[in-house]
Amino acid sequence: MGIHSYAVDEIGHLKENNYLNCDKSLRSWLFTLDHKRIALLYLASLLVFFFLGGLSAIFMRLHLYNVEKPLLSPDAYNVAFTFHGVLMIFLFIVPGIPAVLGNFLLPLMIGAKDVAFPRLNLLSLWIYWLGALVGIIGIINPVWILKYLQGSAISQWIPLDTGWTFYAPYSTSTGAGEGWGTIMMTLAAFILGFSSILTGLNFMVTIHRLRAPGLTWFKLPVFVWGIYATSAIQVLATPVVGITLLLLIVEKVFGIGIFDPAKGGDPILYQHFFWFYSHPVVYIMVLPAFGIIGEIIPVFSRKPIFGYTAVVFSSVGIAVVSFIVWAHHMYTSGMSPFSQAVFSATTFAVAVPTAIKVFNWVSTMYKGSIRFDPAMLYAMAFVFLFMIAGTSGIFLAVLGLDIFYHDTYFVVAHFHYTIQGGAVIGLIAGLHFWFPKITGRMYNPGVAKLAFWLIFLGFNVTFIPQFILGVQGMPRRYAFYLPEFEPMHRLSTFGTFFNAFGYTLAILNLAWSWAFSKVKAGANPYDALGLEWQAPSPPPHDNFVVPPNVEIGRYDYGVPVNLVAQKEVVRS
Amino acid sequence: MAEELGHIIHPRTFLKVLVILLVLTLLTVLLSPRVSGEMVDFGKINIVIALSIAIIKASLVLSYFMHLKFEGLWILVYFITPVILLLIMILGLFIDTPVRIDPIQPPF
Amino acid sequence: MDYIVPDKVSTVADFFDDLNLAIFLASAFFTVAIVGAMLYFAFRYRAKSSNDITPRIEGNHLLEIVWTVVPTVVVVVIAWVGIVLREKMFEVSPNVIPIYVTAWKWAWEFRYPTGKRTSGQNAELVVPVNKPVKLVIASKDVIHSLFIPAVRIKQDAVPGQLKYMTFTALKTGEYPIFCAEYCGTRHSYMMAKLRVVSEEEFNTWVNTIPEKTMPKRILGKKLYTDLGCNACHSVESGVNLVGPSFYDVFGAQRNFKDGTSLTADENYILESILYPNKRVVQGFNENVMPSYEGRLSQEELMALVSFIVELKTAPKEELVEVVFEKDEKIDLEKMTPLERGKYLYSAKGCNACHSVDGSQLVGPSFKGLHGARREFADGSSVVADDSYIKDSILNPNARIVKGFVAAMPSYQGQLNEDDLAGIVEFIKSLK
Amino acid sequence: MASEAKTVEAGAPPVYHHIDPVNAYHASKLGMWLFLATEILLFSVLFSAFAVYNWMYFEYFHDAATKLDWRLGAINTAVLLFSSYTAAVAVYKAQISDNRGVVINFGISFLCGLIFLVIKYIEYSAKYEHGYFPGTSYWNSTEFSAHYKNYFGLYYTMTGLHALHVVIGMGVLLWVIGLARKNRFSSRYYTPVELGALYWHLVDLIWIFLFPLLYLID
Repeated sequence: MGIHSYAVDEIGHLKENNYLNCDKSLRSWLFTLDHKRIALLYLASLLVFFFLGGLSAIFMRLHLYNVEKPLLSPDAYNVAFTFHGVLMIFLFIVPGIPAVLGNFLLPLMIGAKDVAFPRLNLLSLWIYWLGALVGIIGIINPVWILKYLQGSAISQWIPLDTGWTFYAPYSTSTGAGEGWGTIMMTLAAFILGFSSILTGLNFMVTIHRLRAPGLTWFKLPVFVWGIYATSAIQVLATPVVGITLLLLIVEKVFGIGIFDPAKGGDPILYQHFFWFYSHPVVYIMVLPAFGIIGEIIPVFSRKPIFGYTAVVFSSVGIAVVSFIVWAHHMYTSGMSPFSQAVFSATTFAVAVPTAIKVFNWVSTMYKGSIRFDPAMLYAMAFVFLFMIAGTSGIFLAVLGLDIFYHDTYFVVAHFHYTIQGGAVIGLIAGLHFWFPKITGRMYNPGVAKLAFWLIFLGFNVTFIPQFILGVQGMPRRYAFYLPEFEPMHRLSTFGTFFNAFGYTLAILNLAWSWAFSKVKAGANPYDALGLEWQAPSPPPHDNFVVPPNVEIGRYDYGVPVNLVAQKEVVRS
Repeated sequence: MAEELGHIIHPRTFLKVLVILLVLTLLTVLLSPRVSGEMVDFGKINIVIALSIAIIKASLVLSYFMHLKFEGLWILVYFITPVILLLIMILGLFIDTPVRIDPIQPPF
Repeated sequence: MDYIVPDKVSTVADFFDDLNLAIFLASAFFTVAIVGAMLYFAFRYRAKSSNDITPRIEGNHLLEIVWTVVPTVVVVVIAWVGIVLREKMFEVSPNVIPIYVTAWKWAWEFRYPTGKRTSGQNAELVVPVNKPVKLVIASKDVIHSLFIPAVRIKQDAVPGQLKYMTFTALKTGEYPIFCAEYCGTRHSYMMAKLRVVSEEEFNTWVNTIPEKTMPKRILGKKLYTDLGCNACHSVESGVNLVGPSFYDVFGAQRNFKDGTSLTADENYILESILYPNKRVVQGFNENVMPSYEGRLSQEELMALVSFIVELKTAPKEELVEVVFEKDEKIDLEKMTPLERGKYLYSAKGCNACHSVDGSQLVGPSFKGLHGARREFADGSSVVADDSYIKDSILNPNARIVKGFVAAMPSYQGQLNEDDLAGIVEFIKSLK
Repeated sequence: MASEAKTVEAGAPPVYHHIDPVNAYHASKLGMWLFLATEILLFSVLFSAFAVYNWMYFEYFHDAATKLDWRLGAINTAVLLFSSYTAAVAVYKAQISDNRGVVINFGISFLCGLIFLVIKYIEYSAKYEHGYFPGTSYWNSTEFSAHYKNYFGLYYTMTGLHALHVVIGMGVLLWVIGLARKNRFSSRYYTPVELGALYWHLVDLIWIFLFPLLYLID
């Protein structure tokens, strides 16, 4: 099975027989075992759900623009925010970076030919699609359509309106569609949980067993450490929500009273189990983004990452601490005062590693030679947005303040800054940075920068007003509000369009450049160091034409000999 | 070649472990007040006894039947972590549920 | 920041706002410092040529130690202050006025030890100024959350458990109360008012309880119209509207759809108010009457039952006066059509089945009805104009809109031309 | 294109393009232990829910537990322990390339699993006659408190989920027996046997903790 003969041209571009055009049949795509193709299939499905989720967000913001002449009825608004929450979290951002960039880059970055269990990787993709299908059915709730056609009153059967948290008494007693909607959606979340567990398991074993010879643990790129920490959380946290949602289904079907207070259960117990998973899940979303930013800034500052061990230990530290803080989502739910104090204290243990990471990124840029490539613009915007996200998190971690700020728009703004400002901007930055490696072409930087500024301004104009709404005391998930909240809502809706248009422009720019751009990208367009840049772009099925040279340190910028050595590797 | 793969344990040791496990099960049953009446009823400590015997049995099954004693460090870590998370979860619940004092029932 | 922050009403509000401002300034300082440093580095060290020589800095142990210890110290201090603030928020002072708060799907209810009760749309938490108050919070169905921004405190109402919240109001005035935990369709309309009043005004308010002074039967009569029973149950013998007439209920033999039958006594009347669909009399359809469980206090239920029981024995003129007393006093002619329609909307009990804010009760909502296309069960459809509205008031069962039950009584002979015009005007105004 | 595992001759490990056989064995074992971790976490939620309710409503759970028949529980524990023993012996047989030994031992384990399920069925049907149903809505008498009914709700959920895992474990055993009959294994390749045995040991491990907690608590 020796190495195929690949026609790698002088700049490291592989025209024929790369992983994209080595076998063009549909069957080879749907049943591929190649981690790179699976990454692209994930990317395609994620973007569909990203735009669907975004669409429901736009409907909500339009409705909130003027509540006197409402666009949606209260029921429809509840369905819209559930749709937005469930789609964006379960179907877009949780698989998000690990499934797309993790799948594509992990084997490349550690010098392996593929992930440890390729068939398991394909199984995770298929389970993800199955979960998405069950989820969409759960949300649209065909029982509702059937009964509506048979001419029954609309209001008794509405699609899922429990919010992405499925809180116990509401989701078990009433629930949408006489329980149909809730059962289907919790089943979908359970199935998607499986896909997440199997991906995490796959990546952890890959990092353990398939590292190139000589690549010790502390020579691994920061992104790989981020993926390792994320996979650990995926494997250890997702089963908990899986069984909790299963208990919800069992409770609705058999009438067992574990969470339902009418039958002797304790709804706060449901919140404990739910948030035991749902706090670590926000770190599943953001840790890979930390990894990506930790890769981009050194490349465009031509300087090694500042304090590599500190960054690595803070990633692992966040993963460990994320399991002991879950109840800071439940301060006002009636927990005992002692546990509130304990969880408030542990929550601050999470703030310190995040701060260390930000300090390290900024110090990496000290005395560097900085180029403003679009990916670098996103990385710098990430630092700014995450400073706001981190500090607003401090507000919510303080026990006294959270009693006021819990379930207000302050929380909405905080988690949009962490998830959208953090994970989504991280994903877009990663897609721009590794675009030449994925597609073998360069994207149009001008349009990319325009899209960046649209996203950056639109995002801030949308969510800074929501911080102010939070301070004013406007509760979240409201379809109607008092007049004093109106100006901020109007400003926020005004910003949503720029945000939405920015994302569409960024994604279209990448898609258009992949299809039509004439500029061929070499193996190493940014003269970066790292194993993935030693493979031709787009890489062949077995990733490397020449066995990767591990001796070149990943962050040894400033040492000219390495760059020259790097160039030889690709061509020989 | 075979040695590189996994550690081999002779069925004789498995038989010894099985006997110990059956004896421990018998012990658990005898020590529970439900079975042998008031003689062994020490109140709350019974649960501790039953659980500790179960932990001993589990560690026997783990180390011999599942070869955990002869595995690498990482497999041990992968087994210990969920157990620690179980303890964290129980601790997190127990500082809230039993300690929660609700105000009095209104008069009407 | 003061014009954004809601007014400071409770003793805790100052401590809260100071901590809030302190953390805001600290975060702003750190953000500006770090982002400023980043931007400065970005422009100061711009790439001059493609292969600049950059120093090989791997890290700096001293700096890393400093920026680990400093945030830890800052964060520990903030955490400790936060816990102190929470203790102050929930610290119950000795002589405190207990108020019992009950939340149910989409309304609050405040009950005072003296028996005073306010609930539903006009729910009002009246509190004396400078006196500590303790709210004992319970919920009837799902998790709600009593949130009073002016007092800076929020506490979930968990069904099956009792939670408490306490504060001392310093400033008189009216402040909004929200429900902060998502609880269903009308979660955003589940609001109430906190009214802080002087000591004397509070004492008079708490002790004026209409229910206590009136005889049970009169209170029953007031509820009979307030709750909209008059829309479906008449008080003349033999006149069955949507539901059976109240006049001939007590003591009569009632045979039900499931074949069983019993003589109507107080318990049967009480049960059919709380669980109407348990036993439905033959000739009437089920799933029409909403359950009033949890919405009426004990006295109110007793008053309603005694009103129905004593309908036969009560003196005729008190009864007659009871029902139509509202018409004589208010001269309909002098009102404008809109006011007339609005008055008749509640007087005639339309409010029991048709809402005005778009939410779904027994019948379609009046909001946006005029001018909308109405599809009927038999497939035909028409645009709702004046004649259609008048026609469906006089003989409602001729054309039933898809998805509704034929449950509306006909108002033939009870409303004259001007009444109808008034009602149409009122519906038109509900765009 | 995908380099499917082509079995060259009996007992030889499958050949993959991205990983050598010895590494594949260790990787599979590492992956299996991770999967066992998720199973432990799955049951840890049920254990902590049971612990919390047992602490809060001790009297109800105590009298409800008396309704269980601890003798059947004890027999089940013995049955599962024995099946765990034969599964471990099967791994040894595979390590010395004795495919027939694997078939016999896993067969015994499979039978023990069957016995376990039969005993479970007897227990469940005995409870149905007495009227102890999983859901609170099925109970005919109303004088039982909700917490008393919840004990049975938790009992059925925990033992039901465990029984489901026993069924899955038996499926895995059957699949490995099928391969062993085609004497697929040898001292150079016995990964499926080891992974099947690991899963079966986990199922036994869970029951070791379930038995005292459910049947013998006071």
